[in-house]
Amino acid sequence: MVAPIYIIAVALGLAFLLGLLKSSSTNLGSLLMLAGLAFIAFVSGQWLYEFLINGRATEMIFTAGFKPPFSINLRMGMQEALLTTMINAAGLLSGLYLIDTLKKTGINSMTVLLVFVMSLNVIVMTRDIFNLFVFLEISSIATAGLVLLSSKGNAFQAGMKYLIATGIISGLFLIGIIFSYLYAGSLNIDELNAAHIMDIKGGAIAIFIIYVSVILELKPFPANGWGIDVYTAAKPGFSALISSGTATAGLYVAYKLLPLGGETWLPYFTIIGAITFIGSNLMGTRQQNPNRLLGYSSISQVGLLLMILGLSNQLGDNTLFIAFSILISHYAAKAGLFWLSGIVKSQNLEGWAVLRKQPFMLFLFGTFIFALIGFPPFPSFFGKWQLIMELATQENYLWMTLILTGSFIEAIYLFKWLGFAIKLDVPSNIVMKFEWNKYLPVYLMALTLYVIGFYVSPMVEGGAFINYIPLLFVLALFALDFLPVFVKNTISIAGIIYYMVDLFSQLENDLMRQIFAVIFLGGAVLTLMAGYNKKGTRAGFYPMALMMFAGLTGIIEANSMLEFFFSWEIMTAGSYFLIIRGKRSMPHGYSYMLFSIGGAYALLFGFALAYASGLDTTIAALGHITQLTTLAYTLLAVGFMTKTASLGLHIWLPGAHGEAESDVSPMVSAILLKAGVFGLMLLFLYMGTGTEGGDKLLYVLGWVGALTTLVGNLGAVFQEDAKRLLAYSSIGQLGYILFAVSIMTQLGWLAGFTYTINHFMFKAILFLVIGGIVVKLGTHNMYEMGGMIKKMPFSFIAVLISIIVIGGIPPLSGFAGKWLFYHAIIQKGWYFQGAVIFFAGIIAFLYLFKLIHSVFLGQLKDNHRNMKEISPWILIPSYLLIIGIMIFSAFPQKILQPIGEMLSVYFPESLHWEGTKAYTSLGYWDGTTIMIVVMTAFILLLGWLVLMSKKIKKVEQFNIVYAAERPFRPETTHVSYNIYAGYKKAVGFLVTPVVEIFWDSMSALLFDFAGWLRRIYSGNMQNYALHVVLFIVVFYLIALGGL
Amino acid sequence: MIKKLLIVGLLTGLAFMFYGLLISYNGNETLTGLGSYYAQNGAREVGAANLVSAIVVTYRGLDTLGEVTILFLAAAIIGFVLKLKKDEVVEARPVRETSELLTSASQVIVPVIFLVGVYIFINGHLTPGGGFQGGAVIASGVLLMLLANPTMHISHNIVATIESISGIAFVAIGILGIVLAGGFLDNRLLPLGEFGTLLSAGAIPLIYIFIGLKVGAELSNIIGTISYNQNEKPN
Amino acid sequence: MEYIILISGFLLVLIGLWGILSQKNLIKIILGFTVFNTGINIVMVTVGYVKGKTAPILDVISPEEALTSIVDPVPQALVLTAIVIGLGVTALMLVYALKLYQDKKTLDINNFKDLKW
Amino acid sequence: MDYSITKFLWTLLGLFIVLNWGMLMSSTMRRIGARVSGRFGIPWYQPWIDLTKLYSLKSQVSHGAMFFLGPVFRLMGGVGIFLFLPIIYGSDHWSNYSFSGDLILILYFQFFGMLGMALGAGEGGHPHSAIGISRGLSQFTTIEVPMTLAVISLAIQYQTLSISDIVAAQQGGFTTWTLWTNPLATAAGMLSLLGAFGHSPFNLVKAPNEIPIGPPTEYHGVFLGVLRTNGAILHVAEAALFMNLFFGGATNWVELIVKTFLIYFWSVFVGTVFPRFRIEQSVRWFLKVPTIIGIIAIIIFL
Amino acid sequence: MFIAIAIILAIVSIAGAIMAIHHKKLSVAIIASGLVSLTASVMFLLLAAPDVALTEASIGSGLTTIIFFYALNKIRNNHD
Repeated sequence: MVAPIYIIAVALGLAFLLGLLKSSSTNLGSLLMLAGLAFIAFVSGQWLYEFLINGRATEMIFTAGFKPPFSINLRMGMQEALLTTMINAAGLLSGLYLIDTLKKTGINSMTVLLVFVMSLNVIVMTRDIFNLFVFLEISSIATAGLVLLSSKGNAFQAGMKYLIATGIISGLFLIGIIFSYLYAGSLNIDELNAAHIMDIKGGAIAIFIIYVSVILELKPFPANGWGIDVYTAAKPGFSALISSGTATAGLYVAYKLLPLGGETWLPYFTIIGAITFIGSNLMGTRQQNPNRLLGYSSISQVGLLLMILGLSNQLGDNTLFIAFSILISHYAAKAGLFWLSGIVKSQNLEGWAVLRKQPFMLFLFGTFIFALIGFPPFPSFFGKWQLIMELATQENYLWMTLILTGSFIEAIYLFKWLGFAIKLDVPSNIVMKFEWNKYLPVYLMALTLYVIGFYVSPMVEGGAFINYIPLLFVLALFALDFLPVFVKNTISIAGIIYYMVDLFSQLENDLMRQIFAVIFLGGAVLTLMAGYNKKGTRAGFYPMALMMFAGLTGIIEANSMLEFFFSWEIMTAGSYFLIIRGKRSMPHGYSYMLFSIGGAYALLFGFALAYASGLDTTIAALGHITQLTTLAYTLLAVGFMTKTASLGLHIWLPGAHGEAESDVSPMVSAILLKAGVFGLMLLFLYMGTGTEGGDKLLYVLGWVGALTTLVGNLGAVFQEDAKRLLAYSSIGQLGYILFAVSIMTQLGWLAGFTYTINHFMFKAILFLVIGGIVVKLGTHNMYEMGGMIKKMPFSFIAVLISIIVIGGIPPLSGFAGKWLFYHAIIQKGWYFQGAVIFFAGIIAFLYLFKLIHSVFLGQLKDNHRNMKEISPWILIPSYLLIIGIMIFSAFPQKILQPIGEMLSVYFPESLHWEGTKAYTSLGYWDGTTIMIVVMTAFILLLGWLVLMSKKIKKVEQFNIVYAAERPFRPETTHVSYNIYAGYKKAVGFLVTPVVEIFWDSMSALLFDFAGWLRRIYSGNMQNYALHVVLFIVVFYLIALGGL
Repeated sequence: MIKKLLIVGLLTGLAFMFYGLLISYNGNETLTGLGSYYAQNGAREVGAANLVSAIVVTYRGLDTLGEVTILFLAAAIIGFVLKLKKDEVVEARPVRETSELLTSASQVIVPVIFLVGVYIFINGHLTPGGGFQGGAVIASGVLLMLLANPTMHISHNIVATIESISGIAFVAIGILGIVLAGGFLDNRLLPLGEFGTLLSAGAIPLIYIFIGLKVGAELSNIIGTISYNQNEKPN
Repeated sequence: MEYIILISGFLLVLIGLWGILSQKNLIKIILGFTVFNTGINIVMVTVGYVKGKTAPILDVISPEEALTSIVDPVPQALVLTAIVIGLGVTALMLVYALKLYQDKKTLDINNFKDLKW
Repeated sequence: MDYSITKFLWTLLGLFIVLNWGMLMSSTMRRIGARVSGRFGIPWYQPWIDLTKLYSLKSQVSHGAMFFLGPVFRLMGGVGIFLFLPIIYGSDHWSNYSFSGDLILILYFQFFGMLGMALGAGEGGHPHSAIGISRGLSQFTTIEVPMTLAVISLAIQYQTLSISDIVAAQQGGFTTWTLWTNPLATAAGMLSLLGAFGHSPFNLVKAPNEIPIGPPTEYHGVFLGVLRTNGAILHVAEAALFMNLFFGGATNWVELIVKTFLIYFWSVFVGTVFPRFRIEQSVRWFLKVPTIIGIIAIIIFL
Repeated sequence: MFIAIAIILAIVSIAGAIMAIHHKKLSVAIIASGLVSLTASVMFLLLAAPDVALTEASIGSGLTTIIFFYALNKIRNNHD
């Protein structure tokens, strides 16, 4: 065991030794520096190992051989070992990363770096407040010096700003130290903490000064312009170290000093943390420079951690876990991002598209972004989960709201950035050169995130049961990404089928989950089959698709809320990547992600309230929410409704589904939307009826569902883009489902299930086929198509059957839904909603006709004369689904009766079966008979016509009577563009994009506010110093003004 | 103007805070806390007559090491800052001829100044003064040399070598403290000797020598770097 | 006496801050810092002062006598460190100011706003 | 559930009666219309002549499979409504196949023929087909709104959606008809009927003058014969549906003939009085007057 | 006696500080700030802190002032 004191001794000794070297021997110097950094990393790592594995007791280091408080002592415990290991690892990697720059600037800069890292170690370890001051000064000076590694002219300005601000802060810190010494008679932090000098006025002020200095060192918003500029001006390699190292150490200082003032000071930490978290994130939304953006993001994360420290008395034993998991995510992700920034070398966010040249780096970039936002499986996910749960237990809703709001704002700019990287044109002027010393640190940080995430997950209640097997499969596909499509497709399908079989054995007696398992995994197999017609490797598609399916599976399997939320987020991440693959998908993927995250936070809030109600982590906790019951249910419903794209939350869907790739659209439409349905169903089952708030909520949701249907269907009517039309149609269909489920009777739920199953089948067919046609014809615009029935008869039949189902026309299964629906409505007494829904249902015919007519009927276009039928790989799954529709249509009772029995556990029976005939108190319906009658009659009538027909003459395309002359150009005779102009005149006001306008103005408001606010960052260093003083005075007047 | 008013307002706020500190300060009647411990035990434990030195070098030796490091850092940073953009053309004034008197006087006085500096840091454990003060005095000697001969180029190598070696020695003594005595920078690795004599207080004089040398070298280095740059001739 | 010195120390701190916050010339701002630091040093030493006692330099080892005769050595030790640190920072600031001056040929603080927002 | 041959034959007979009555009714209406405007009009047997002529025409032009299937779908739509409607109350023979489903089934089966026709005409490739269909669909969406409201009102009133039960509830004399017990629903329903029959003022869809060509021209010969057949059946079936819902149903064929004639006459009568609406006018009109009446019809039952 | 000295020192130091900040000539301002340090070092003597006094005198008023002058000089050089 190497004693921790050698961290200081060796680092300083080496630093002094470096001064002996000739200024030309930079190679030797850099070797020595790296050796020094490696050594201190080794020492701290070895202590961490001791504590983790051998459970060693905390070690105290007494300098000069005297016991504290008479001499300075250092502490090496679990926490210190962990943090110093983090700092030293970042230091070592930064040193490696910066090696070329350091060699260029000379040995002095190496010395400074070495001393800097050492000082951070001491800041963490020391238990003496003046010693803390000295080493804080060292780190400040070293920071101001290392900024200059950047050859940019503004580095001096940044350094100067930093020196001025920290000069003021440290001066005041001294006053605080000396007065706390006066009253406590000690400089030892532990003794100071025990001294309770808060009661003396001077002591209270001394504590205030110490606190304000420590907080200011953390660069709280808005007194942090000097810190931001350092992030911006410094070499990214060094910014990484400030962000991961300095922030870590600074936070630990705050943590060490927490007991100094006792609980009365905690709220101030929380408030300042919250302001910093939200304010800095707001600033982040307006940044174009990646380094500055990362700077704001870093500070915001520190704000969040400060908040957590301030809440430590409420979080109890969990504080450290929460803080650590968020800290480590921030640490690794921010370091990784800064290092990446140094590799990309772009001064604006758009330039990051160059990452696409190296997909693996893009993957890492995504990893860091997701880790920062708090997606699974990264540690911050578990930290945030636990944080929100604990806060809810303490009924601390304000902080929960602020934390989630801040996180959301952070997502706004981080995902914009990620979107740029994924979608924008690769800039030609930026070259990414492979340098192992720059790439390796990035790899390691990403690896850290995964490993730590896996490691911390069992520490959260319920986290031990998270099923990582599907994720491992996803990972395997990442590794196999170089293989051709055919192989990967087969592997994926085989894997899913295997898992489905396995899953079914676990889901016995749970019909609801079985149904969704079929939709999710069966749907996965069918939609993946369409992938066989793709060529090449289709890089990145399979891992993402499978990630989405893994998430979906997880939702079904989940027993605890944590598992559910974990899978929910995995699904969101996977689907985001799938959606954004489309050619013009960037804005749509972005809005999808923002709505998803907003929804996820609503869910999180709801889960937290459920957890707080009974400290129950299972999903069943949703059944007995006693804290803010109505709000909890509303939030959960809203969370799920973002996925079902209900009115108000639907604006992401048309673009996201419309612009996605041809086989992604069916995945995200037919399958993914059902995740929201599943969630809503779970929620409503646990919620039950009869609770006052719940019933009101259901009533509102009923209306929302009805209006969603109306808006969705109307929106579809006026589309000229085939896929968008289908997307709007999905909104409408999901509105039906929401409405049906909200009815909360057996009939309503049966209708809901019928719609769910139907929508799954027909929307998969439609998106597959229409998607295939769109690709084949090279246009989304329906008015540029036409006459495809001759070229693609199989597609036509598939689409025809689908639209009959959508329309609810007997005898196909769509009618089953309609029938159940109206009976449910009338039994429930929701007449007007029913009328709206019915109206919407007829409107559906408008778009259905438009779709099939514009694409398949009318005049064939000249440039499409040589078109062939779409790929059999698209038609096969479509026809398999048609078989499904036919079975469901002919034997609805076979499927609906078991569902009804399952539902009768939860609801009073309102439907009974006699053979194939269903009865309600209002009427009856016999799907099988209808099928027989209609089919018989149809065949007879067809026979009648065939019998009566004489010689039928086939005519040429233009053989129509058209104003006494025959037209020759198909364009003039294919009436398809804006065919519902008259209708638009009459009811078009209903499709005014009110919701879009609302969200647009919300975001404009946010950006304008951020733009206004950021004017405080005037760039004038004196103003920044003024901010610091202002911060102190305002804080003082608030905290102690009355004293 | 508004800004000035704001500043005045803020300073008033700070004054308000200081006023709070002031009114709760009653002046110390007796020695309490840490101070009383050092007063009672410092001399016995460490063996230095000058308790400030005892604290600076031994009890709070780590601070002192940090402090030396800060100067070292400052020197290093100034070193590489002024090295940056070396090719920049600096218009220097023609160097004024120094008077004969100053030149010859400096040749006499500088060694004396150095001696005084050394005296101050060697006796740091007995009398007021110590490594920093002595170092500062040595630096002023260097300064005088520079004044006497502005074109003189202080040999970076010599200064840096002194600086580094004394720094390393400082750390090495600290480590020896762990090996031979109670902990890092423990002065008792050498016998405490007879109280009040030059060779007492264990390793304090030794440490102070290195601190003095180091501080002197660092300060000289800073001054030298700045002045060297100043006198750089355009070429 | 110590009150007067303490007050003047605090006043120096405030004057120094006034200089830092109000002056436009970088050199003046740095001068403000030295005044500010001097004020802090005065405050610190004053806090360690014990009425009517002498410097913490002992003639003989005599715990009882030492206890009653000397002022608190700890703040003095701290100030020693602080002074040296202050010098380091001041020197560094001056060099930065020099560099800024070379860059823009001005010392006016309002001219160094390349980084903002 | 009776799938026997006898049942089938009885239904076929009913269909035959309805077809002939439908043709007679249409010629009568046209005569009345002609008389009102001072013309002589067609002979009452004109539809039979037309139909015979159409079915025996030798020339037949097809644009493709869907074009061919369109009329079949259309006829199936009309026949289907008849099949699922208990046409004579209390009669086993004439209840057809109404045991398959209730009122909801009939409401939705209306779309069957419409859709088929639309698709068939669409394949014809004639631009006016698309225009006509788009107008028809547009208008249809709003026609159905008052109809739905009326049906909901009835469902609340009678607590059933079974047509037989609705008719049963109206037995007991003239005053127990829905017309009197729920006049608002009846009003809404009858206004909706105007649109459904597509007479003036809601006949822009067929637009006999502005669009003289289109589906009726593209479809000729046997196809047109099938369409005409359907027209006759559909008119009677629709009228019979309204009769069942609002006017006490019919217990025998005579009652049926009288009531359906009056219902049909109502639509023609209105048509001769009002000028034709443009499409957005009719859409707006249906969303105003009849819809409000329908809403009130529900409110009074809440 | 001590009080009188303290008052004088306080007045001098504050006057010096104000001059250091407000005097138009930089060289005078630098000297004034050196004066502040010097008075401070006398105050330290009064406060029974000879070590600090020595340090303040040599470093605060001595070296710091000189470094300022060097910097100033350099700026002037640049200025020409």
